[in-house]
Amino acid sequence: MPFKFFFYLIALFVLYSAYFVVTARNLFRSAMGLLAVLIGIAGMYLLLNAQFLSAVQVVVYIGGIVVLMVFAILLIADVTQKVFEQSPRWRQGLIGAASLLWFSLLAGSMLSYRFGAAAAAVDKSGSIREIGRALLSPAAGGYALPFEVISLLLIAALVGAVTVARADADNGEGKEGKA
Amino acid sequence: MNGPTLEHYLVFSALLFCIGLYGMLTRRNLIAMLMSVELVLNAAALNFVAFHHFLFPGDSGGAVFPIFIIAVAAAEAAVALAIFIALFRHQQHLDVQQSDSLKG
Amino acid sequence: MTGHWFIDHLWLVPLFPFLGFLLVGLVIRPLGDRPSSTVAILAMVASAVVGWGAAFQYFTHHAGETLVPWQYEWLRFSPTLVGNMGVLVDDISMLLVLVVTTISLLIHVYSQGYMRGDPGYPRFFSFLNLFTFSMLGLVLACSVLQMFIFWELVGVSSFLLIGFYWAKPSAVSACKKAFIVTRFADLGFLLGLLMLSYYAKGLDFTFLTSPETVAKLARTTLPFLGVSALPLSAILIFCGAAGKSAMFPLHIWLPDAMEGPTPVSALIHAATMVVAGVYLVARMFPMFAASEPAILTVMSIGAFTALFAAVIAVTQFDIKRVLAYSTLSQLGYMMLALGVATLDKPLGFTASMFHLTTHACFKALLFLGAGSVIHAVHTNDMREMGGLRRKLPITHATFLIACLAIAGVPPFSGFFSKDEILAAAVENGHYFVFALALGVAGLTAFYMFRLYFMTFWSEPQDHEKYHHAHESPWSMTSVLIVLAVPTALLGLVPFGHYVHRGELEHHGINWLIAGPAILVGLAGIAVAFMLYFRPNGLPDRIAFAFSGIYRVIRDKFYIDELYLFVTHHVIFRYVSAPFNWFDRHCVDGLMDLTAQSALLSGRSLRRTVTGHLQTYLLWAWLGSAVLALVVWQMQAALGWALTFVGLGIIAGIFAWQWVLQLLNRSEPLKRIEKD
Amino acid sequence: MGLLTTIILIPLLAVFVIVLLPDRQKQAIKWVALAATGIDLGLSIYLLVDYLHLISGLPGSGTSTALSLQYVERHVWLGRLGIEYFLGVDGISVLMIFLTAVVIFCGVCASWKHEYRTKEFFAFLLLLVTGVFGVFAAHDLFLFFLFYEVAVLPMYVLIGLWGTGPKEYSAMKLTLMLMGGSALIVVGILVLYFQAGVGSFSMSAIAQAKIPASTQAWLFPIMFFGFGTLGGLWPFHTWSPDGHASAPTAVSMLHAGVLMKLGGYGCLKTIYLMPEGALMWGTFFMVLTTVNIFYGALVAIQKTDLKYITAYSSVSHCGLVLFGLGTLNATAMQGAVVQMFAHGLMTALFFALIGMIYGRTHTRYITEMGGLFKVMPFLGVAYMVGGFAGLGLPGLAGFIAEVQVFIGAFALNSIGHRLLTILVAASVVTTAVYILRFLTRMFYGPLQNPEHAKLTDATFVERVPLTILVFLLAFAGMFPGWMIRLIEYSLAPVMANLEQARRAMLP
Repeated sequence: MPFKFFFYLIALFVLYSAYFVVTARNLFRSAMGLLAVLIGIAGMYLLLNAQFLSAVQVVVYIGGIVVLMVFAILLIADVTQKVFEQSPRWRQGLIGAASLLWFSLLAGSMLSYRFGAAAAAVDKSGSIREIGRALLSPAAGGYALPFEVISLLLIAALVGAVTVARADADNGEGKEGKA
Repeated sequence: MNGPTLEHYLVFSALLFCIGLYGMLTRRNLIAMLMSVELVLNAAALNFVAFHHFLFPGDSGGAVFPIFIIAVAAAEAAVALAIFIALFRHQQHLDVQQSDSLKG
Repeated sequence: MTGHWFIDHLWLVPLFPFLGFLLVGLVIRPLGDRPSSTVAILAMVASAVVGWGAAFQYFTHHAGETLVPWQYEWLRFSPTLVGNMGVLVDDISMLLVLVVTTISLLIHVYSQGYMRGDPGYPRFFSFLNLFTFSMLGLVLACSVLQMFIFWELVGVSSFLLIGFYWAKPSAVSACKKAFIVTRFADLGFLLGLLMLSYYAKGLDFTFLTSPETVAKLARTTLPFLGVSALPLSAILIFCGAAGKSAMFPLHIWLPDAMEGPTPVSALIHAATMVVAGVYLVARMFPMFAASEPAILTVMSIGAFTALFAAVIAVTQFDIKRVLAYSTLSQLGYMMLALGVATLDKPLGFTASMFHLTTHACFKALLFLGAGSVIHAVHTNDMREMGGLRRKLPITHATFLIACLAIAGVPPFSGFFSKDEILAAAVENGHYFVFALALGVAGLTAFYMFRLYFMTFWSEPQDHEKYHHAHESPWSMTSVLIVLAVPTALLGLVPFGHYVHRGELEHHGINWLIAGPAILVGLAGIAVAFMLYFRPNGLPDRIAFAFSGIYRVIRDKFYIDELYLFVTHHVIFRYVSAPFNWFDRHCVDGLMDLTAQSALLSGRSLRRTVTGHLQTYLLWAWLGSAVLALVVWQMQAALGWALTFVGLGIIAGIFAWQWVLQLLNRSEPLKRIEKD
Repeated sequence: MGLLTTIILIPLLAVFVIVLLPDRQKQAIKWVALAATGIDLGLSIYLLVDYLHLISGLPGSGTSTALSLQYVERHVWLGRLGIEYFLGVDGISVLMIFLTAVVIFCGVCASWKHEYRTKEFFAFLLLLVTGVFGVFAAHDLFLFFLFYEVAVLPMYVLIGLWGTGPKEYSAMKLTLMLMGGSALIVVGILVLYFQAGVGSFSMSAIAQAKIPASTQAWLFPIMFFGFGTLGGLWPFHTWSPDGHASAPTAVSMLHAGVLMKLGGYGCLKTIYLMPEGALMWGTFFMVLTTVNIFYGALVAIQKTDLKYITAYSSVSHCGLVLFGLGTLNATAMQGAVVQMFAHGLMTALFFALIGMIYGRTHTRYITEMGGLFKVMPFLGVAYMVGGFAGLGLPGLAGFIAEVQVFIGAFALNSIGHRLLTILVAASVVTTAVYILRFLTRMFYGPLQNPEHAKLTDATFVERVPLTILVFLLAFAGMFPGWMIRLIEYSLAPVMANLEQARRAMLP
């Protein structure tokens, strides 16, 4: 019962925040909404007995990505300028209806499908030890290769981000200098 | 068990996904779109964990995958934001519905 | 292997001139004139020595035999069909080796003087060597394939030599004409060769002319036309022969070929190459003789050409052209002689070969004499000559001998060979041909003496030219004298003894035939004497009286114009040009249309590329929805229906935009200007 | 590393070296290219001689339907799909590799004066050659196709960047049409792979697996058209005139001289793989190629641009290759292969000469030339030899090919085939007409343009390729025995395959 209660509590919190993310007129508020969503999801992970993921979620997502976004927002826009351009009403309505339809389709299909019974094994793979073992195991079923690939990807992204921002920064400086 | 079942999580993530989708299609600011994308990604990651928890607790795949998702999301955010900043410097706004220089 | 050195090494005969060609053309040419001509002449001397030696050994030890002392497999078409290269030795090939090596050697010597100072001197000698090589290869050919190969090579060396003065436009068009007309004729030869390769399954002459092969060919009925393979292949091969020997209607190239240097005209277009056609028919004589239509074709075309060319020769004023038409006429004579021969009564064969030999001598002499005259007065036009006998005594004397020979006056060589041809016609009952040949003999005597009197007697017409005229150098006149000897005496050789097919009954001279021939010849000379010995207005008055027909004859019956019309207008303008148009506009247009339709569809599809991120997202979403519906098959019918509706909507959008595109085609598609 | 791999890799190696060299070192770049192609030429001559030595004394490979390959190199590459790195040559491939080596060597010599973006030019040129060598050496269909694409694609850049005239249009047209052809080929290769069901792309294995006749009936024309497009098959030949006219000298040489041979070579392999299909469609393609031959020659009569003339003569001559193949007769197919060799040398010679003459007169229109013998006798003589080879003069290589094709085609036992043969044979006259037309127009007659009197004859570097090509044309024309030996030996399995199919198709 308490689990279910917590679930509903978190779910409502997350959905409300998510709604806030996609509707808020102020970009900064949106970001705060995203923050709330991510915290909620981290809670969900706890409910699902995935403590490590939950921690990762908080550290990387909230501590990394959201902060990055906030910085970007601060760089780009004047936060005090509250109103952002919104899509026209008809578009919002249309897309909202389509999204609802899509949701009903998804939910319907999920509910109508009979998932098999859970395996009886005790869920301990959410533990750090298990995940670490899986991530670094080169044997079949291990994720050593994807792990390495993702590290490459991160480096590439890092370098890419620096390059994109800097190359333009040069131009920007030049422009500013002229201006 | 009287805790939330798999279906609870699935329906929840479906709803989150659709909100994200709605956001992606209606927000005009690129950063806001990116945030909507994060919602969608989170919904998907949650699904992984839920399936892992309820159906395949023995297999570590469901637990590992969200980590990859988070990593990819981080990379994506880094690059995307760098591009946004560059773009903003270039055209002084981030309105997707005004940007159509790739028009055919 | 016969054990006779010269016969066994007969392949040296063509090889020497070939080496001479390569040496002179590639190595010695820059060294100057004198070394070039020396090397070329040395090559010819070596070749002639071997040739004469082989001929001597053949006629003394192997007379009448057919030998293949040397051959090798040159090109294997299939395990059963092989194209051989080699040397075929029999009476006619030896005869031709004698003629070709001798005349070619003499003309090499003559050219030393004639071509002196010409910027293309070394080139000329290397070409001459090339030609001699090709001609000897042709003469010695052991298979019809080899014959064809050297046939073409002869054609190309003729092309090169006619176009020797390549900067002169008339020479250029003449060499082109010669090559293309003979090439056209060679197509017939080639098709004949193909037929033989298929029906006879062999290409060697010894095999093709054997009675078994001929009989087999005669028995083979073609799947179409219903005739047997023999006459058709023989006639096709005769096409090639007619082209090379300039038989009507393929004669048009020969008079124009006189644009080449005069020694070339003497060597190629009088003595040797043009008789290749006669030689080819003689070589395949058993095939022709076994087929009535083929041999009749040879005879009638030969007879007609003899008459036709003689008539034209009467009206020409260019000294070399008269000789060219005379050559045509005499070649017609030789063909005619072959045409009247049969396997039972093969006198015509011998007569033809005999006439070929004597003609080679006297016609070469005539051309060289004409060359000497041209060398002296620097014009080809007989109307500007006259009275030259005092200036050019040696030329005059030798020229007279040659004229007497061609006119058939005994005891000069032409009399005997011509008589033999007439006898052969009578022997086989071709009285009409006999009458015609007799008439041609008269015409021949007339136009030759017309030429002779106008050039050497009469009065000098152009005094400046007359005064500058002088006798040619020794290298030229010596050749004239040397050639005059066989021209005068060759008739006394018992020719039929050496060259014959089957057994000859006819020996000696039948005065019933020879008498009229002599009379006709003398009559021709007499008429020429009356009209042209002294300048008078008579020829002009006659020409005026028959002005219509005279003009037609003088303009060679407008056959050149006809050809020109067909090639330039019909083929170039009405066949080739439409093809060109078709290719650029229809075939290529089709390709361009394909490309343009892709462009067009691209243009309409680009409307879907709005540049708006969210549009793409929407499309992606819709697409995944359609996919998901299909994959899930929640309710199969509903899924499919929705899918089709979705696809229909997409197609509708595209179609609408296509229509829009068609309605306002703002800019026409750019088409690049092409050739 | 085997000989074949070496031959393929040397140009590739040279590409890397050239890419690493600085832009300004033009001379060094050219020397690298020349050295690489020179070494390849040497190796290919060794290959040719050694191969001839190898098969001397052997009987024609008789009734065996497997190509008897030499210098085999076989390594598993993508094992699960049965794709192998499988090289091996038969006599025809040896001949073609030799041709390629000769043409590219001459091509590099002929572009010695190349100045604009030299580095990229030679890099692409050598890359292309790598592909060509690979195609002729490959025995695995996948590898074959891979190299085929490597050979075709650089052409777009080469024409588009260094071409003349409407080069973008021509390059695009050429590439698109050839890509269309390769689309058909890739479909064909995949169908063959799956239908054969032997889990291998090896040609011999597929040929022995016997593709069902019903499949061959539709697949054969697809593949034949695919390769035929590159081989200049009517009506898919129109890329050739535009493409060749726009391409720079060396590229034209290579493209007309070698790449069009890939088409013929591919068609030959198609016949080998699908004999039943070949029997069903042979006559159809004979008709198309007759159009090719006759029509190419007729159109060439009309053209005044040298490159167009040569391109249409290529259409005509390559038609003879495909015609010979279409007859399915051993003699004619021999002739077709000889024609590939002869035409390769001949067009390479033509395009090299056109490049040199254009470099001097700055015009390609024969109407603006005349009397050039006076100023450039060497080029004139070389052009004459090429022209004579083109019109099938005995003693030069073209004749060997023509007479074999004619004799072989005439041996087909039906009136229709005979008539086609006669028509094709008649094209020798048309060919003579256009060849003499441009030869005499360019070189004979008085000097047309007084400016031309100042022009110079060929330099030493230019004489090298011309001499090589002329020599080979004459050598192959006078001593054809060795070619016939090579071809006969390698055609025997194809003929055995056809014979089996013929027997199987009899009721």
